[in-house]
Amino acid sequence: MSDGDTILKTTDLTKRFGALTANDEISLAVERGEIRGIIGPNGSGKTTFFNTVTGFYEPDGGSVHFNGEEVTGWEPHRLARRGLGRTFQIVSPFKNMTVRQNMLAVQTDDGRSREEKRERVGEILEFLEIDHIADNEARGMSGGQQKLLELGRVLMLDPELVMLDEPAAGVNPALEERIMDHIHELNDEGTTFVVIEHDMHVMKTLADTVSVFDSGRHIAQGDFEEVSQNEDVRKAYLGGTTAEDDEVPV
Amino acid sequence: MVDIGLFTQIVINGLLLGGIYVTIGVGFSLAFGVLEVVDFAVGEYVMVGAFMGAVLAPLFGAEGVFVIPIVLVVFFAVGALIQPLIHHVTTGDRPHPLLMGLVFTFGLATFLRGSVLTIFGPNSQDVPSSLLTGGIEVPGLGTFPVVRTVTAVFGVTGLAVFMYYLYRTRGGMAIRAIAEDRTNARLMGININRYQSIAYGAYAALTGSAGVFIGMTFNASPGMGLQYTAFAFFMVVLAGMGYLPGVIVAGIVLGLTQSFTAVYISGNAVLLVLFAIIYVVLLVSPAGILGKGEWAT
Amino acid sequence: MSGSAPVLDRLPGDRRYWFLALGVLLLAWPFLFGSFWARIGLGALMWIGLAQSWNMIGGYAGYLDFGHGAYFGIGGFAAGIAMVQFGYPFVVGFALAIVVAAVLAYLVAVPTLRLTGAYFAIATWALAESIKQAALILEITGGTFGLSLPRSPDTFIGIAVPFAISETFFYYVMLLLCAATMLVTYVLFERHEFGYRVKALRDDQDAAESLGIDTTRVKRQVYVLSCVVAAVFGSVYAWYIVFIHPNDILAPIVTDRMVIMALLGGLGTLTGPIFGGLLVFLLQRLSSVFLGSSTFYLPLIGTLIMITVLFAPSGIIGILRGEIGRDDVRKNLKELGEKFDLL
Amino acid sequence: AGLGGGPERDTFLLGAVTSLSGDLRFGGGVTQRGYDMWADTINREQGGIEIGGDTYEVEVEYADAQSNPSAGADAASQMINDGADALLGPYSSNVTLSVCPIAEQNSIPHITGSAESPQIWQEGYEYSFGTIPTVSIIGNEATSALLNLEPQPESVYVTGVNEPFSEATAVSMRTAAEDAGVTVENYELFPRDTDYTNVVSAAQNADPDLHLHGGHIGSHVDLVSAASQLGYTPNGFLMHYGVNTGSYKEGAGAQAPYTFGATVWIPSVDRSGGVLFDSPQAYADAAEAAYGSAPDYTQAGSTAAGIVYQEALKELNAAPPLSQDDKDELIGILEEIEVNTFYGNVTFEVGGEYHHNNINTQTLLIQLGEDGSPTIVGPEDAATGEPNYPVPAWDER
Amino acid sequence: MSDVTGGGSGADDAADSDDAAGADFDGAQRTGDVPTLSATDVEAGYDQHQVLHGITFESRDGVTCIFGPNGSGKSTFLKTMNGIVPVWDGTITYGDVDLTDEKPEDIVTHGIATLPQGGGIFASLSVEENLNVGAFTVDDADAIAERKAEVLEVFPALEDKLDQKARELSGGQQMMVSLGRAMMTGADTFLLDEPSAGLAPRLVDDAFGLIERLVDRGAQVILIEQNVRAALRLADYVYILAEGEVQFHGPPEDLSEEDELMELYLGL
Ligand SMILES: Nc1ncnc2c1ncn2[C@@H]1O[C@H](COP(=O)(O)OP(=O)(O)OP(=O)(O)O)[C@@H](O)[C@H]1O
Ligand SMILES: Nc1ncnc2c1ncn2[C@@H]1O[C@H](COP(=O)(O)OP(=O)(O)OP(=O)(O)O)[C@@H](O)[C@H]1O
Ligand SMILES: [Mg+2]
Ligand SMILES: [Mg+2]
Repeated sequence: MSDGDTILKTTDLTKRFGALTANDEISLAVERGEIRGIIGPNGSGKTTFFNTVTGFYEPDGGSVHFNGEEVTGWEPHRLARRGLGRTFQIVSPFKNMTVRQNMLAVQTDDGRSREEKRERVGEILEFLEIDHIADNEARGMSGGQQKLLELGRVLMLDPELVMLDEPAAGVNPALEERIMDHIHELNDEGTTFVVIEHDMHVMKTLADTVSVFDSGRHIAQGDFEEVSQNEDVRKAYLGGTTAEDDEVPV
Repeated sequence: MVDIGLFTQIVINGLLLGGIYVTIGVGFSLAFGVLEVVDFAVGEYVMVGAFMGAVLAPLFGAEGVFVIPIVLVVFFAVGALIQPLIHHVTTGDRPHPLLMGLVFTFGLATFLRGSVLTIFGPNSQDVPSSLLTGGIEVPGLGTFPVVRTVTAVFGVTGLAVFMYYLYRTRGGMAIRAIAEDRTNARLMGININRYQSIAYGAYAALTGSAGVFIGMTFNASPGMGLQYTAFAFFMVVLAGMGYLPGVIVAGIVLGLTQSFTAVYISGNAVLLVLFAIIYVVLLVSPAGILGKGEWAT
Repeated sequence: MSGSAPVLDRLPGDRRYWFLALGVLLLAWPFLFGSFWARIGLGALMWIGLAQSWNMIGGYAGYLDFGHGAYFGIGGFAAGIAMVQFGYPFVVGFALAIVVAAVLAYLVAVPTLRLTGAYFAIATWALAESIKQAALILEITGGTFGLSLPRSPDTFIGIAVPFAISETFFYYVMLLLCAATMLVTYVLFERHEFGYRVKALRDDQDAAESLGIDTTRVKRQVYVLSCVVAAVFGSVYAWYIVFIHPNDILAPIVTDRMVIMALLGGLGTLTGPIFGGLLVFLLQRLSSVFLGSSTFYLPLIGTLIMITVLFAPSGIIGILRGEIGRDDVRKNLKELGEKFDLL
Repeated sequence: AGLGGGPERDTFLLGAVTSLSGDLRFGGGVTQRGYDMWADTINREQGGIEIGGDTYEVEVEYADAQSNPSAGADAASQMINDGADALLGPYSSNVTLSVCPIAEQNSIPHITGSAESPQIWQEGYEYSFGTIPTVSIIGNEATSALLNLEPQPESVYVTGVNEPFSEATAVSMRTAAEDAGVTVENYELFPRDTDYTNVVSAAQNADPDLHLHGGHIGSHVDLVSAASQLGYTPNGFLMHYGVNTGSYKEGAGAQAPYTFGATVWIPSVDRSGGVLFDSPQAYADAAEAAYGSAPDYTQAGSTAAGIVYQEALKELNAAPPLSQDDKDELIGILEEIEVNTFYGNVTFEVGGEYHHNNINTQTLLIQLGEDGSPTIVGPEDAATGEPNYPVPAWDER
Repeated sequence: MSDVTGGGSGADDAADSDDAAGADFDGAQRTGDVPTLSATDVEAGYDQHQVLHGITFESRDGVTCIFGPNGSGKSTFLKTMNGIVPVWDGTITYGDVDLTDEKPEDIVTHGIATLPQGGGIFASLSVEENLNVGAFTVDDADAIAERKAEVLEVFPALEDKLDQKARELSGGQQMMVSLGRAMMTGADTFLLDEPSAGLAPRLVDDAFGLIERLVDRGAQVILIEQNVRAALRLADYVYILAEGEVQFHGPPEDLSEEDELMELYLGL
């Protein structure tokens, strides 16, 4: 099925909404330890792919393997406890709880004691530099802080694979850098990432490999340079902008 | 053996009963669709309308029909003034806005029922009408009770007027925009307070006058509201919440179910069957039997 | 949160003494004030417990269960049927109430908890009404005649009860049950991580699911637990009141009261239902004392509910904690005034 | 607060539990007027009850049952707590059924002037009594009287509301018809909040000679308005309870005349009177003077309950407050008692399915006239007028 | 770099040819130059939580950009100008008109249109209805028809979609609808809150193209963006907000001298 290096593998994964085929036989394999980028026009099925892989949608066809095990149709919480973490395109903190409680709500099967769990919360908050607001209610946090909290919550799962849906959207460039640094750091420690992002600067900096979606299909894959030179990709997605144009016009 | 005369009469009864439900369902559906209010007070508006009929009809030569214009005006005004209160409790950063709305209107319902009970006592009162009496016999079909027929026509007309207003006028467009997003509607220059009040006022006016008709069909009693609240819920669940055209279908389904259950199964099972249908429809198709309601989250 | 110090923190002296005094008062209550007040006391305790049971699913988990009263009735009828139709002692009825409520709640939970918001509210309400209608038709529930339970049983779990089955006895049973309900709520929802999971799914179900929380299961657990608690109170109530009828113990007003009590007290808080339960129960029960033979208490309660929702959405507990001060009310009034701009 | 027994007092304290609020407030008010009527009259005219040469005034204290069994039980307990010598019962059977056990537990006499469900007496409570015959008797006797009218009906259609009192009524009507050998076309119960056109259409299709209906006033009103809307005219409608109340007349409006009903007492009935009031009419006049409304049989039965206490207490001959022994002795006296009142002769059954119910008062069949006032039309020995039978069709009125 | 300056002068060109552009775009309201939208010492916030600590701001011809970290109060400030968030202290004026205590529905009538974050289209209304709602404050049917024609000229892609429900459109088309809707108000000043967020790069280009077009027609645009690189290409004037205070304002050229600011707030 899959060799030891493939952490996530989908085969002909299909998801339909009525007449619309949001994911059309998507086959994609993510290697352990890489950072995989996913790009594609709005509505091309990126978020749907995340939802189908992580069990939020029942696929209409195809299969998902995680760590060599078939996990098609598993419930999200079961996958999460196996080490598959994800975030949402729209931030979704538990607004009526404190940051710390947000973290403690995370449920794992690893039999950690209460104290160990609390200790881990402290470590993660410190790592993300939001430990100073640990006991504030999440509702009062800025959008950026909420993004960090989301990442922090996922880390409580001790995930092997983390799927991030537009982690930099609406995020100020300074914070964007910080988030990218965190991702790199975690990646260095062995966590695999799949990242959806429209910001080509982020893509270029982060992704080892980029998969391109269009109209529900997986149309191309390669490193960032390769993909951004692809004519189809340019036409469908990048448009006139030269994505590599990093020059600041001032 | 099915008796054809009885059968057609049961169909007539069911359809006309459905017409009565339509009069309540229309406004309620509008209130839910536009204002996102699940209004527990709906049945009490019916009750208060019926009592206004009973109290005011003697002033018009014991004719309840003539009370309807007054009820329309009074309920519109009162509804327009209640709406801002409901808007207030369901917005802002309150926790559980939906519950707040439910409970607020529950308080309102208790207030209305208690007030009528305190003022008029527990007895039921006749809402007299000499225009709408007796029945029209159609040979081969059965009897159409006049008052019920007129009530059904009133309900369907109300629905048509609402539909026209909502989909063919500027005000209706504003109301639909508000339903979608209040803040953005304001940014388009829509005075949301005014249009929400118009919508709620229209709902209250229609429901209150439905009360007069219902009073003429049955009578006015302080305890009658609860069952109409129940029927209003039935209506929107079957119609699909906020989906106005579904109201007619829901009315027909409810009316026929009720009359056929009563006659061919058991009178005692009527409410059991109705409530069971609601429960099952919600589980199977939360967007109503036509599947076109708004699937709120 | 606004500045004014929470009322609860302003009690003079050590708080523990206050709690101790309260405990002693509760224990001595029937002996201090006699049987009538014992009845009032046990009624209040029961309603506090019921409000808390609703608060578990409605407040903590955020599922507006408008059919919760059905489980109170089911508990009552389970006990009643065991005692009347099968001649078992109460304790069997009590066990039956728990089992029946748990099984039914579980079966209901599976399909119904997929719905949310108003849909869940209406579905549970319709289900509760169906149950009431069924009870009115079925023979085993006594149909429209209801059930008269055997009178004055003088043993409990086979042991002779020294002071007979009197209101004093039931007062202590209710006190015990109410205290147990509070303890369970405190431990599960306030102390244990289970509580975080419940609140998490209330705030965002998908996010909770993605973080390893089996939301379906947690919801089910909360629902079944809260329903069983209601049924436990229902069974004891039936034993105490002796005559049960679907129009009384399965009436929608039972649910309505629980909701109002939890809301007025403060949703999703441990102590809210205590205050809300006390206030509403006493208002209702003692209204005749203050208002004579008038139904005036109805519009009064209605108005009270509306005012609370308008100006103190976090309930009595919010006021006691100092979350709602004069400034908030003023601001609220101002905002409300702006909404009256209709022309 | 305090324990039972209470302090010394020179009045008899009767605790009345009745629904002064809630759905049953109307009936609760009727019983309250009945009890007050008795207490006011005896205090005014005789200075109270004479015990061994002294007279002791009667005091009735009310507690609100809020139309709800649980509150009813609390209210009874409140009265006992306040040291009541005896209880006067609530309106409605459901509340009564929760008050009876309280009377039992506390061994205190309890007479109700209004609850009619047969269930209460089947329980065999030792401390509870009732002055109004159970509805299974009233419904049965009224139906029998109606079935005797000419032209003799051959078929009946029986309906009832699905609640205890109404079901018991409907059952008794059906039984009476079956016993008389009349065809029962259908027997059907339905919930209060149902639509009556379907009931009427089904009945119309069966085309019975008589329609018998058990329910409360609201359901009667709904039934006759649906009947008039659909033009359903059997030879007559018999409905119980309460067609001779103002409430029915108000609710049914133009449809009220010609309805048959059942009662055990109306002012025009010929009964000899006796203790406290000379005759039914004298009572009715006094009540009309006091409250501005004509009394019905519930009010009369409630006053009678007071009169029974008064006679029993005289026989007991113990000054208030009553000791527990006095109360127990009072029960024995009540079981034996026979009192001749404006309401009729009151005696209580002992044992059997009517234990402690006064079943001897004669049932009357009445019919409303054009103006809505009732006339006794049966049974023959009690009738004061001729029935309008068969009744005119709706469009011929 | 010269390109960008060219863009700026493009706006000036448009202003010069004001007569022509103004006449067919919006005959009724606009006479002279676009009034300046300005804020003086504005303080505002939510509940007890103050977000803005005295903001002074003035719109310029062309595009006035507002940058700043997340949570710095950019959206809040925008919402004080369109009336959604009440002003605690300070004033907001539009030319001679005091907007400080006006309600959003009234502010629109002065010629200020908002494009909320995400576009804020009415998804269940048709495209045409969306445009009509935009013209809600306009009573003159001819003016509405004229403007609609104008919008369709600018966004020809919408022509075939008029009867379609807005939710059935792609993200980019939805953005066109919201911009078109804003144009229907007859506004001279546009408040845009992150119009490019979440858009695919090609659509980001489209969105910025649209902004250029608005400017070409003589409108003033106040633009909040996190896509600082792209926005700077359009900017005629820049404000940087942090912690509810203005940290910098000036033409984009001056920004290059503020290395520390750029690093700290813009990550450049
Ligand atoms: N729950 C749903 N029901 C119906 N249609 C859906 C649902 N979720 C997504 N879609 C549709 O499926 C298609 C793919 O949507 P998806 O959210 O996966 O796109 P995306 O690639 O994530 O786009 P974006 O970059 O804008 O986030 C879209 O046309 C969308 O409208
Ligand atoms: N409705 C609200 N209620 C309470 N606080 C709010 C609300 N909206 C925003 N805030 C708070 O106000 C502050 C400023 O928010 P604002 O949305 O203005 O920031 P922003 O600069 O637009 O950030 P971003 O770039 O993330 O959109 C933040 O701390 C935020 O948490
Ligand atoms: Mg997406
Ligand atoms: Mg913002």
